[in-house]
Amino acid sequence: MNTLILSAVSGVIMMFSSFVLNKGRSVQILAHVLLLAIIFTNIAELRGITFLQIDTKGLLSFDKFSLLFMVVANVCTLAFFLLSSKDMEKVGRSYSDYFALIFFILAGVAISASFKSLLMLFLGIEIISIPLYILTGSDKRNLKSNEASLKYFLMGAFSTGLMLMGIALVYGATGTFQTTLNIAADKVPVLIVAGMMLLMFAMAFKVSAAPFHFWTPDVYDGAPTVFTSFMATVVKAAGFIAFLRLFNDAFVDIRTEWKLLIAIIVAATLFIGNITAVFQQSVKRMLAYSSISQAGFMLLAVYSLNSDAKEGLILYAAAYSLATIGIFAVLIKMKDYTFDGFNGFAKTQPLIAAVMVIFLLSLAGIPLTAGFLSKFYMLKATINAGGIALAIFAVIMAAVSVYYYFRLVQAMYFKTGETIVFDVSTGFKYTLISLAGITILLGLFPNLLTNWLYF
Amino acid sequence: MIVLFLFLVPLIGGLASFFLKNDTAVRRWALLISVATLALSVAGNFMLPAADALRFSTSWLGSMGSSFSLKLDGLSQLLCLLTALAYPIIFIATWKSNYKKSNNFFGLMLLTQAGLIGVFTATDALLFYFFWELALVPMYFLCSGWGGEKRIPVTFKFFIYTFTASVIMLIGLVYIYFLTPDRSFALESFYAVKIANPTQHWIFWLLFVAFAVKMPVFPFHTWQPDTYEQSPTAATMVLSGLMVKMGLFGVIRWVLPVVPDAAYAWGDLVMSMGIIGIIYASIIAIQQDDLKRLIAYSSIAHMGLMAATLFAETKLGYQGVLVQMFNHGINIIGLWIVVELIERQFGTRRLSELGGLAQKAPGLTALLVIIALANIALPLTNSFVGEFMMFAGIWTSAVTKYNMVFTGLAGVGIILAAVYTLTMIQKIFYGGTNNLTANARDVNSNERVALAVIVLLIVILGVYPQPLLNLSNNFVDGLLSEIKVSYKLVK
Amino acid sequence: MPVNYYIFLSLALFIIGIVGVLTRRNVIIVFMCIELMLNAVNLLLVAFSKMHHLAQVKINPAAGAEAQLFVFFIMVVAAAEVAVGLSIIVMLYRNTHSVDINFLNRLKH
Amino acid sequence: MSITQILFWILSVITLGSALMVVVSKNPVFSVLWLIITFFTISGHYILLNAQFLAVVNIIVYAGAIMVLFLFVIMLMNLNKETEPQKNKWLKLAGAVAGGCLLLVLVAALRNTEKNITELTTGDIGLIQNLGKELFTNFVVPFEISSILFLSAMVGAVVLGKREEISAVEPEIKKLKVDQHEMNVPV
Amino acid sequence: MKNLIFLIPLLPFIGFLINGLGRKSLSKNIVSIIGCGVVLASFIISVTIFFQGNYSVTQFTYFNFINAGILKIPFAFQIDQLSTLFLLIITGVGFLIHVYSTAYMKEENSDHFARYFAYLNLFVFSMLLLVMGGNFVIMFIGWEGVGLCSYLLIGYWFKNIDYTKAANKAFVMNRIGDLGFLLAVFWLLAKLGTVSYHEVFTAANIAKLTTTDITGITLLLFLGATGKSAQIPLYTWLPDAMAGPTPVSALIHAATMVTAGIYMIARSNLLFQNAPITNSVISVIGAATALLAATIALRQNDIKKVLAYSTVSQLGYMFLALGSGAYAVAVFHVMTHAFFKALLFLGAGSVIHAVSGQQDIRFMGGLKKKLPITYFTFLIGCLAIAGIPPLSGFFSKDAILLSAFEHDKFLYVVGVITAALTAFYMFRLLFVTFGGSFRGTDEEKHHIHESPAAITIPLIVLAVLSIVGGFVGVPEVFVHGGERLITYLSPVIAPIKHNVAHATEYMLMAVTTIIAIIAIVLAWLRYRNYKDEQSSPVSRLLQNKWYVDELYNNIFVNPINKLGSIANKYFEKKGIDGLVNGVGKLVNHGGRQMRWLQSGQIGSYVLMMVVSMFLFFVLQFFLRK
Repeated sequence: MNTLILSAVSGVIMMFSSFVLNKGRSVQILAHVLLLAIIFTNIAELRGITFLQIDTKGLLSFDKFSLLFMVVANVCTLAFFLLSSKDMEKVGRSYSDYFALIFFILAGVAISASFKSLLMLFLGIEIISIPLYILTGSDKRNLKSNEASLKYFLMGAFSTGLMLMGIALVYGATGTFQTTLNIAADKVPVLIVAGMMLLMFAMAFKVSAAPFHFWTPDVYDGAPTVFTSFMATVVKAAGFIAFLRLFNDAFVDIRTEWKLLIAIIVAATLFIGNITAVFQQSVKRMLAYSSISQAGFMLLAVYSLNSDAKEGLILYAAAYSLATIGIFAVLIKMKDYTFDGFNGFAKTQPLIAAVMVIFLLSLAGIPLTAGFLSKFYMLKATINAGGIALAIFAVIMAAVSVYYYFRLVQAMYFKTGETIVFDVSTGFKYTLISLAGITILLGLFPNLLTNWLYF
Repeated sequence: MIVLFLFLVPLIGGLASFFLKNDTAVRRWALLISVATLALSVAGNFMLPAADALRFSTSWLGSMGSSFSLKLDGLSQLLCLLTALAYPIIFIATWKSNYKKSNNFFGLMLLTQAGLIGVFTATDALLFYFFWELALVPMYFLCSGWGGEKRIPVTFKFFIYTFTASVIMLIGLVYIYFLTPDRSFALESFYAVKIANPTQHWIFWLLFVAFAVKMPVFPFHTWQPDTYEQSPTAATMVLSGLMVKMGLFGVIRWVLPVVPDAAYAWGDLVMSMGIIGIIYASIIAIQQDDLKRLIAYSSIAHMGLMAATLFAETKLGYQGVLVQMFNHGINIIGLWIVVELIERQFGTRRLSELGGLAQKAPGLTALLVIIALANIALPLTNSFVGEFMMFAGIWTSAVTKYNMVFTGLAGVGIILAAVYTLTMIQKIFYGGTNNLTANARDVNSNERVALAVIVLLIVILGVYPQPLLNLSNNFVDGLLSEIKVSYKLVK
Repeated sequence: MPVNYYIFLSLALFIIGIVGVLTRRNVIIVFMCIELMLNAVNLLLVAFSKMHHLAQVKINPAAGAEAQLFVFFIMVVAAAEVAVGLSIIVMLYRNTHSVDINFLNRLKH
Repeated sequence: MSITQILFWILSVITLGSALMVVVSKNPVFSVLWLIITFFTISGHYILLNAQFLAVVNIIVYAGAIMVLFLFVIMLMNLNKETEPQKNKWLKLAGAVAGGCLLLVLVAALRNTEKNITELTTGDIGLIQNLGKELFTNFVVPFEISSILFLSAMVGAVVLGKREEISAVEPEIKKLKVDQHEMNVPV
Repeated sequence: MKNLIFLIPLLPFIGFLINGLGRKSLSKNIVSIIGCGVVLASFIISVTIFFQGNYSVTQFTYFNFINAGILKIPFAFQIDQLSTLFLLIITGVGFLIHVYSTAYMKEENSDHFARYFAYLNLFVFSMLLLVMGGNFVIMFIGWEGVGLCSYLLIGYWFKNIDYTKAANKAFVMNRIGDLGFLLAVFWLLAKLGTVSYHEVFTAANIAKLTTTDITGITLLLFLGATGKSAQIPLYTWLPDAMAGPTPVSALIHAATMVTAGIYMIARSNLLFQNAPITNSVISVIGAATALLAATIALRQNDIKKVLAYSTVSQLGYMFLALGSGAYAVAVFHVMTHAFFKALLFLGAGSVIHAVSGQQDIRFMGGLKKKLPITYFTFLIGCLAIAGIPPLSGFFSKDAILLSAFEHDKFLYVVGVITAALTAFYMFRLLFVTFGGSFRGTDEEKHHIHESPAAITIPLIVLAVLSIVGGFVGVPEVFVHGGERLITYLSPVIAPIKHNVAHATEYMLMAVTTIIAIIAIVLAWLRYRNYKDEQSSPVSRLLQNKWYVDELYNNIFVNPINKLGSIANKYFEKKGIDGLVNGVGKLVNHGGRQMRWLQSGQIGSYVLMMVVSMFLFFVLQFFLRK
C-alpha cells in the first residue's frame, strides 16, 4: 500500500515539479530519487515494515507475490530511467509530465498486482492504460505516434468494454465483485462462464495475446521508442500478473472450463508472434512481435496455475523486462532501426555488442541466462499441469525465435558495415553491463529472486 | 574435487583469455590451460574408481530438485581424457594458423572444452542440459566467426537444428523428472524410476532425437558435412572429434538405462538406421571431391556403426563403442590436421587439384597413410580393436533377430571405407605433381609433433588396448545391470 | 419481471455498440459507440444489483449497492477516457485534418 | 402486464431504436443527439430499477457533460455535413453479420439463466444517502484511487493539448526525415 | 630355442623400423645388410626349430591382446609342423628374394631403396604373424598386414597412377575376402566363445557346431581364401599386381602371400573335413580357376602376366587338392610351387633387368646365348611347373591329380587339361623369350648382359630346390615311406589313405607326363621361331582375359559410383537436406504471408477480434460438450 501511495504522490510531485525546476537534469534527478524511495518502501513492505496502515476493506491485498512483483517492476523502471530517461527529453517539451505519467502507471501496476476485487482490477487496468494512451501519442508532430495513440486508445476502450461486460456477467451470477468467489465445479452457471471468457479476452488484449494482439505491433512501432521500451516490459508484465491473479483467485475452481481456451490462445500467440517476427526488417517491429511471442510463453503460467508458474512468472517478468529494456536502450541510440543498421556493430562498439548478445541469448532462452530458467519454469509448470503437447509446441517455437534473435547477432558480429550510433556515455555502458550481470546471475541462481516469495 | 577443477580450469581459463590482448600470449595461455586440464584428467585416471575426488556435489536450484553434481566414472573418464588430450594436440597443430581476434577464438575454444567436460561428467539432468548448450553456443560463434565464405547460413542451420533437438530433449528430461518418486533431476533417481511402457516409447524419442542429431545418425546428418566444410579446422576437430561423442554419450548415459524397454523395442529400427547410414555415407564419400566433405561422410559412417552397436546391448559391443569413441576422436583429429595443413599450403581442398605430394612430402605421406589406415581399421591400429569388438557385439547381440544381416551389411561398410580412403590417399599423394603441388614442403615441426603423438597413440592403442578396456570394463558391467533390470537377455 | 429481459436488452445494446465500431469510419462515432457499450454494461449492472438486493436484503440491507457504485466508477472512468480520447482525436485532426480511421494505415505489417 | 412492464417495453424499444439510429445516421450531429436520447431512456430504466441516484448522474454526466463535449468537438471540426466517406459494403456487412452472430451466441447461451423476479417498487439502496454511506466507508480506497485516474487524464489532456511553442516548420522537417527513414523500411 | 620364437617375427619388424625411420640417413649397403640380415636371422631360428623338431608345447602366449568379458584374445603363437614348414618357406625364399632385390633395385635412389626394404621386411613380419598366430585374430592381423604390404609394394612406383590404381584394386578385393574371414571369426566367437586353435579344433567344440554353422563358417573362410589366394571370383587383382617390382611379385604374389589361403584352410582342416558342401565348392572353384587362368595365360604377351596367370592356375590346383580333402598334398604343392614359381619370377626379373625394363615377350627372343644362367634356370622352372619327372612339380601335381581322381573324375579331367595347357604356355613363354632371334631395338640389344651374382645365385639355389624339392613327397608306389612331408605333417593334418590300385596310379602318372610332353612339343613346333599370332576371335577373347575386368566394372564398380552420385545429388541434397531447409523456407514464407494479417486497419482488427470471440463462444458453449 505504501508503495502505491508513494508512487501516486510522486506522480503528483513530478506533475508540479515543472513549475519549480526548469532544467531537465534536475527533473531527472528528482525522478530517480523518488523512484529509489519507492523501491525502498517497496522492499521494506516486502520485509514486513509498513509505514502507514490503511484498511482497504479487502479490496486490495499486498501479499508477498504482488509486492515482489512490484519490486521487480520498480527495479526495471529504475533500469529504464537510468538508461533512457535522457532520451525522453527528445520526445517532447513536457518532460516532467512524462515522469508523472510513468509514476501514475506504477501506481496502476501496484493496484493490478494486488487487487482482490474486480473493481480494483478495472481501475488498475485503466490507470495503467490512460497514461499509456498519452505517452504513445506524446510525440505530437509525428503522424505515426498520433496514429498509434489513437489505435491504442480506441481498441483499448473497446477491450475495456468487453472487460466490464464480463465483470457484470460474473457479478450477475455471484452477486459480489470479490475475486475470491468459490464456485461449485460441478454445475457452473453459464453466466459465469460467459463473463469469465469476456474477462479472458479483455486480459488477453491487455497482454497482447493472439488473436487480440493486433494493436501491439502497430502501437509499439508508432510510439516513441523510449515509451515502447517501457510499455513493452513493465506494463505488459503487470498485465500478466493481473491475468494470473484473476484466474488464480476467481476461476481456479472451474479451470476445466477454460483450460482448452487458454491452450488455444497460447498456441496461437506463440505461433503468430514467432512466425511473423521472422520476416521483419525493422528491429523495433521485430521486438514488438517478439514481445508477443514471449507473451505466449508467459501465458503458460496462466495455463498451469501452480507454484512453479508463479515463481516462473516473476522470474520471467524480470528476465524479459531487463533484456528488452537493454536492447531498446541500445536501439534508441541507433540511427537506423533496420537489421542492416546493426551491421558491423561489434567493430565499433564491442562492449555493447557483447552485452546485446547476452540480452538476445536471454530472450532466446539459452542456458546460463535468466531467460532460459524462466522458460524452463514455464515448461516445468506446463508439463506438471499435463500440457506436454503444448510444451513441445512451445519449445519448437522457441527454436524458431532463435532464428530472428540471432539475425541480430549475425548482423552485429559476422556482417560488415558501419553503424551510426549516437552519443553513448560511460554510465550508460556500466548500466548495461550491470543489467547483463543481473541477467546471468539470475540465470545461475534464480532463487535469489524467487526465495523472496517464501521468506 | 579433481572433477570440479577439471571443469573449472578450462572455464576460467577461457574467460580469462578474452581479456588477453597479445596474440602469442593468448596462444601460450590456451596451451598452458589445456595441458593443465590434461594433467588433471590423467591424474583422475590413476585414482581408484571409488575415490571421492572423482565426485563433486553441491546444492544448486534445490527448489527445482536439481543439484550441481559431477562424477567421473569409467565412461566420463574415457571421454574427459579424450577431450583433455585433444585440445593440446589441436592447439599445437594449429599453432601457425593465424586468427583475427585470436583471444576471442581461444577463449571460445576453451569454453567449449569446459562445456564438453561438463556434459561428460554431469550427473544431474538439468546440469547436463546446461553444459550441453554451453558446449553448443561457443561452437556456433567459432564456426560463424572464423569459418569459410558460406559460414553464416550453414552454421546458423547447424545451430538451430541442434538447438531444436536439444530443447525437445529438455522436455523429455522434465517429463522424467515428474515421474521420479523424489522429484529430482539426479541421475540416480532417473535410473531408479520405472516408467510405464507406452510412456517410455515417446520419452525415448524425445531424448533420442537430440542425440541422433548430434551424432549424427542417418536421416539427421545433413547439417554435418556443410558445417565441417565451412567451419575453421580447429573447430571442426572439436566438432567431429569430441562433440559428436556427446550424442553417443547421451544415449549411453541418459537413454538406455532410463528407458530400456523402449530402447529394446526400437533397437532394430535404430540399428538399421545406423547401418543404412554406414553404407549410404560411404557411397557418398566415394563421390566427394572436397577433402573435408569426404572425411565428414566417413565420420558419419563410423558414427552409424557406433550408434548401431549401442542398441545391440552386448558387453562386447559397449566396450567396443567406448574404445572406439576414444580412437575415432584421435584418428579424425589427425585427419583434420592433415587437411588443415594441405589447405593452408595449397589453398584448396579439392582432391582433383592435388596429387604427387608423396614425392615432395614423404613425412606427411607416411603419417597420413598411417592415420588413414587407422581410419579403415587395419589391424594393429587402434580402431581395429574397437570395430572388431563392435562387430562381434552386433553379431552376438541377443536383442535383435537380424544380427548376422546387420553385421554383414556393416562389413560392406569397411570395404567401402577402404575404397574411399585409398582413393583419397591416391589422389593426394600419388601420381605426378602438378604446378600447384610442384614446390610443396613437408610438415613443419609443430605439426610433426602433433601428428607424431597421434600416430604413436594409434599404434600403441592398436597393439595394447587393454588400458582403455580396463577403464570401461566396470562401467559397462554396471550399465548392463541397469539395462537388464527390465527384461531378460536370452543368452 | 425476469432479469433475462435486462440481460438481453443490454446485450443488444452492447452488440449494437460493437457493430457501430465495426461499421463506422468516423472516429468520433466509433468512440460514441464504445460509450454505448459502456452504458449497456451499466444497465446490466443496475439490473443485477436490483436482483441481488432483493435476493439478500434480509441478511444484508446494503446488498447490491456495490454494483451501483461500480456503475458510478464506470461513469467516472468513462469521463476521464472521453477527456483523453477527445484530446487525442483533436491532436490527430490538427495534423491530418481528418477523422477517418481508414487513413490510419501508416503502421502495418 | 403491470404499468412498470409496459414502461419497460416502451423504454426498451426506444432505447434500441435510438441506439440503432446512432449507428446508422449519416450525420454525426444526429448520432450524438440519438445517443443522448438513448441515455435518457437508460436513465428511465434506472428509475424503474429504482436507482435514482444513478439516473440523475447518468443524465448529468453523460447526457450533460460528455455528450456536450462530443458535440463541441464535432462542431469544432465542423463535421456536420453528411458526407462521411463510407466503408466498403462488404466490410460493413461482415461487421454487422459478426455482431449479429455474437449476439445470437450470447443470447442462446444465456437464455436459460435462473429467473429472478425483480418487482420494481421497493428497495431504497439507490438513494444518495445509502450509496454515499457505502462509497465513503467500504469504497473509499477506490474512490481515492480514481483521483489518480483523473490526475493522469488531466496531465494527459495538458500534454496532448498544449501547443508546442517552437516554430512549426523546423520540427515538421525533422519529423518528415524520421518518417522517411522509417518509411523506407522494406515491408 | 623355443623362447627365441618371438624373435622370428620381431626381427623383420625391427628391420622395418630401422629402414623406415632411417631411410633418409642410411646408405644402400647398410639398408640391404639390415634388410637381408634380419630375414636370414629369422630363417636360422626357424631352421633350428625345425631340426629340434619337438612339438610338445605348441602355444606361446605373450600378452592379452583383447581381454573384455567373454572375449579373451591372447597374443599367442602356435608353432607346430605346419607353421614350421611355412616359416621355412617364407624366411628361406624370402631371404633369397631379399638378396636378389639388393641387386635388382640398385637404380633406385637411397631413400626409396630403404622404403622398399622396409616394406619388404614389414611384409615378412606380417606373413610370419599370419602363419605363427595362435588364433584366428592374430592370423587375421597378419592376413590384413600382408594385404597392406602388397598394397604398398604394388604401388611402390607411386608416380605411375595406374600402378597405384592396381594397388587399390588389390587391397579392396582382399578386403572383400577379409570380410568373409572376419565374419567367420565372429561366427566362431558367437558359437564357441573362443578363437584359439587349440580350443576350437577339439572334437568337443566342433561337436558343438551344427552343420549349418560349419558350412557357413567354412564358406566364409573360403571367401577369405579366394580373396587372398586369387581364386574365382576375386582373382583379377593378381595379374594387375604385377605392377610391383618383380622380386615383390616373386615373394608376395607367387611364393608366400597368395598361399595364405591354403595355409588357413589347411590349418582349419578339422573344420573343413566336416563340411562336404564347402569342399565340393572349393574343389569346383579351384578347378575352374585353374582352367580359366591357364586359358588366359595362353595368349598373354607380358612375361610377368603369363607368370601371374600361371600362379592363379597353380593356386587353383592347390584348392582342388584342398577340396578333395588332400590338405597335406596342397601344402606340398605350396612348397614346390614356392620354389619353381619364385624361380620363374626371378628369372623373368633377370630378363627384364637385362633388356632394360622391357616386359613384352614379342620384343625379346634369342636371349639364350646372352643369358645362359637365366635361361638354364628358367628352363628348369618350366620343366618343374610342367610336371616333368623327376622335378618337384611332378610329384606335387601328380599327388593332387591323384586325389582329384579319387574325389571326382570330371575334376580330374579338368586338372589334366590344365596341366597340358600349363606345359604349353610355359614353353611358349620359354621359346618366345629365349629362342629365335632378338626382336627389340638395337640399343636394347647392346646392353643385354647376364645379371650380377646377387641375382644369379638365388636363381641357382632355387633351381636346385625346384629339382630336389619334390623328393620329400615321393609316392608310396615308388619308395616305401617316401611321403616324408605328409608323415611330417600328420600330427596337424591327418593323412588320408589312397585306395587306388598301383596300376591305376602308374597309369595316371604316365598320362599326365605324356600329355605334358606332347604339349611341350607342340609349343616347340609352334614357337621355336616366333611370328605374330594371327588374331582369331578366340585369341582376342583370351587376350582380353574373357573380359572379366570389364564385366566387374559394369556390374559392381560403375553402379556403385552411379548410385553414389545420384544419392549425393538428389537424395542427399534435394531429399533430406531439402526437407530440412524446406522447413526453414516454410517458416520464412509463413512470416511473409502472416504479415498481411496486420493490415493496419482498426476496423479489420476489431472485426477479427469479434469473429474470434464468436468462434471461442461457439467452441465453449456448443462444441465442447
